[in-house]
Amino acid sequence: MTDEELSRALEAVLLVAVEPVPPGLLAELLEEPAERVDAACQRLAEGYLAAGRGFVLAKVAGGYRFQTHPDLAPYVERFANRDVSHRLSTAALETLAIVAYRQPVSRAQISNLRGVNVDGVVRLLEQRGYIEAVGRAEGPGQPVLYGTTDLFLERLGLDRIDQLPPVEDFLPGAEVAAELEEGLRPTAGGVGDAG
Amino acid sequence: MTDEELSRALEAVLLVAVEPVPPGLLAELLEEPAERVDAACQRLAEGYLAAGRGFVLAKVAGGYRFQTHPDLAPYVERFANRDVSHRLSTAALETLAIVAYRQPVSRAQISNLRGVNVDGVVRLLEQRGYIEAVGRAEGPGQPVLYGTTDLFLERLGLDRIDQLPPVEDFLPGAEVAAELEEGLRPTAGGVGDAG
Amino acid sequence: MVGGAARIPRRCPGVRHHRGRVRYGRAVGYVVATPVFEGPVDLLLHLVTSHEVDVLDVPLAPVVDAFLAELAGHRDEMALDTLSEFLLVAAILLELKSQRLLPGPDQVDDEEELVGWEERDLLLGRLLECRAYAGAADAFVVLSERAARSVPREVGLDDGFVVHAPDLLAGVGPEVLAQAYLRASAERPEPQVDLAHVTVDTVTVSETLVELVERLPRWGRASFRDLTAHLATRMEVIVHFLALLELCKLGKVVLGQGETFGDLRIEWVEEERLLAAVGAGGLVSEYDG
Repeated sequence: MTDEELSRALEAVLLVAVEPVPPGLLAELLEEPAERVDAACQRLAEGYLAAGRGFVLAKVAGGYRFQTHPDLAPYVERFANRDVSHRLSTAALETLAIVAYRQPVSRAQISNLRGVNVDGVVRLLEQRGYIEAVGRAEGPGQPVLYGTTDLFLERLGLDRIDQLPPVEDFLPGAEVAAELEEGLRPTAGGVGDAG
Repeated sequence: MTDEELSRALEAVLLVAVEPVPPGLLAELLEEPAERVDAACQRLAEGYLAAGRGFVLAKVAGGYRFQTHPDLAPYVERFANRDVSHRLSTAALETLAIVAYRQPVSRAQISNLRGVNVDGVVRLLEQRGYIEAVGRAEGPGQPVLYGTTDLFLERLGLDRIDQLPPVEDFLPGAEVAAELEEGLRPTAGGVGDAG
Repeated sequence: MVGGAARIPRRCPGVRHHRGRVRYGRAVGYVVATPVFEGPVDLLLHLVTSHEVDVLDVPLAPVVDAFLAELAGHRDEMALDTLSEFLLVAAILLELKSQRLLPGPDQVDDEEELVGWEERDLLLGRLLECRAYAGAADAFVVLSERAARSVPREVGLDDGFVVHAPDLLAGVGPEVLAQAYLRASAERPEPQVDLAHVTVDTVTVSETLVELVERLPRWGRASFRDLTAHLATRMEVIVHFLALLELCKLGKVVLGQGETFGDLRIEWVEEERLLAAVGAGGLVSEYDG
């Protein structure tokens, strides 16, 4: 298959796909090495960008898909009348963050960390398809462990979970930690070198 | 709007359109004269053909839509039929069940019940001939209502839809529910922390 | 801004108020007059970091009053979550106050002191971790809003393609379908999970401290990210951070941070060099005083 044939076939297949198509599946379908297919997809994506197309070929959740260029969101929204009101509450988002960074994680572990019962929030996130049961912990009760889904990656526009910004980036700075530490000191006296 | 902006906006809108979009609607959306929009669509279509893209912009039923180039039908069919050996996914089966029991039912109603977007699944079920549009709801937007098909009845070995078993038959009895609940209750006595 | 103190001071009166955003009583349905907060963790953070208010000076009575007033107004729809959040807030406040009220040992050596801190370290670790996740949640919003600007094509096949209608319903009988409908439409029973089953991360600060004292002299200088790159869990990272703070207080390391949220730079110092470093104004901590 020439490069041009490969590109055309990819364009056709990706046009009818309803979810991101992994390069492996494309390779199987077109009987070409996955690396070659991947490279061809990247070339296509770059080509669309360079030509200033209204669509892009994005890699999300491990696969390629056509989507509209972000610039054109106003037109697309007006046309598709998309309901973007499904915003998650702060509590749900923070729980989602815990699942994303600590997966696999049990409800009880999340609950322990957040200091509140999280059953309702976890169920909501599961119903929305952002998290799913990925296994069970060992030990008594064998609680269900949760992880994030491909839909979560899609919604965040990520290809892989390790593209999330490192959680360390969100740790408060040293001065905040020191303050917290001070506030929590068990003894009132304070030993030594208070600044 | 420059010609380039117009082309980009058209590409974006047409990419996400499920049905062919009439130039009049595009013109209204982009606030441009219909003639100009029509001309721009034709230019786009010619451009794709000339560049040997894997997709074309076709004028069908009075509207424009992206579709695959006829040359590439073998790949597209192979892709569409890749899951010949597969069964319906749980999501698809549950959606089909909702249509079967609640027909006529709109996509939004199914979506509400399942808590996720079901457009792709509904389309799949429709393509496979298990469900079909049976009418339109009254009220704003007049959404399409879906029902099951004769093929569906045939596959399930039913003569008429009212031969589906009443779901009440499958609800667990009160004593079973109580037993279940008992089994889920945390065991008394210190379990301690599982290491 | 770049101060001259050698260590992260235990009390730093000049530090600017750091709470980036104050949210007004969203999760918890009631609002306490002075410290406005969201959820127990934020309240706790606010209380222990606010320099105007010592934990000892926060009276519990107004908190309880405000809550009871709210409860009276919404007796019917007060969520269990709200009640439990309140209990947690009250319990944490009580714990803090009692810790402050109880006299501590006059003079303890570092080791004993560290052991006594373990419980507090866990709480502190949890607070820091929650803070980090709250930050991550904000980042999720930004990411998803950006992603939402691109709409995927989910149109599927054009008409006219022959899909060799595989019988996707093979093996699916009416009963299976009925079960699927039940699954799809029924409110799923939510199993109650006993909190005693929780597996707790069990890295302690003192263990980490010992490990760092072995590792750091070999590294000399290190960045926090490099130092913690091998760690598997967030809790371990946080515990490392706490251990570093302890080492800093013990004068074993100098910590520096070029900018807020910048990577933490760590330098192991021998006693003599520490003095020299201080003398040379080589400290980079963002503190006044």
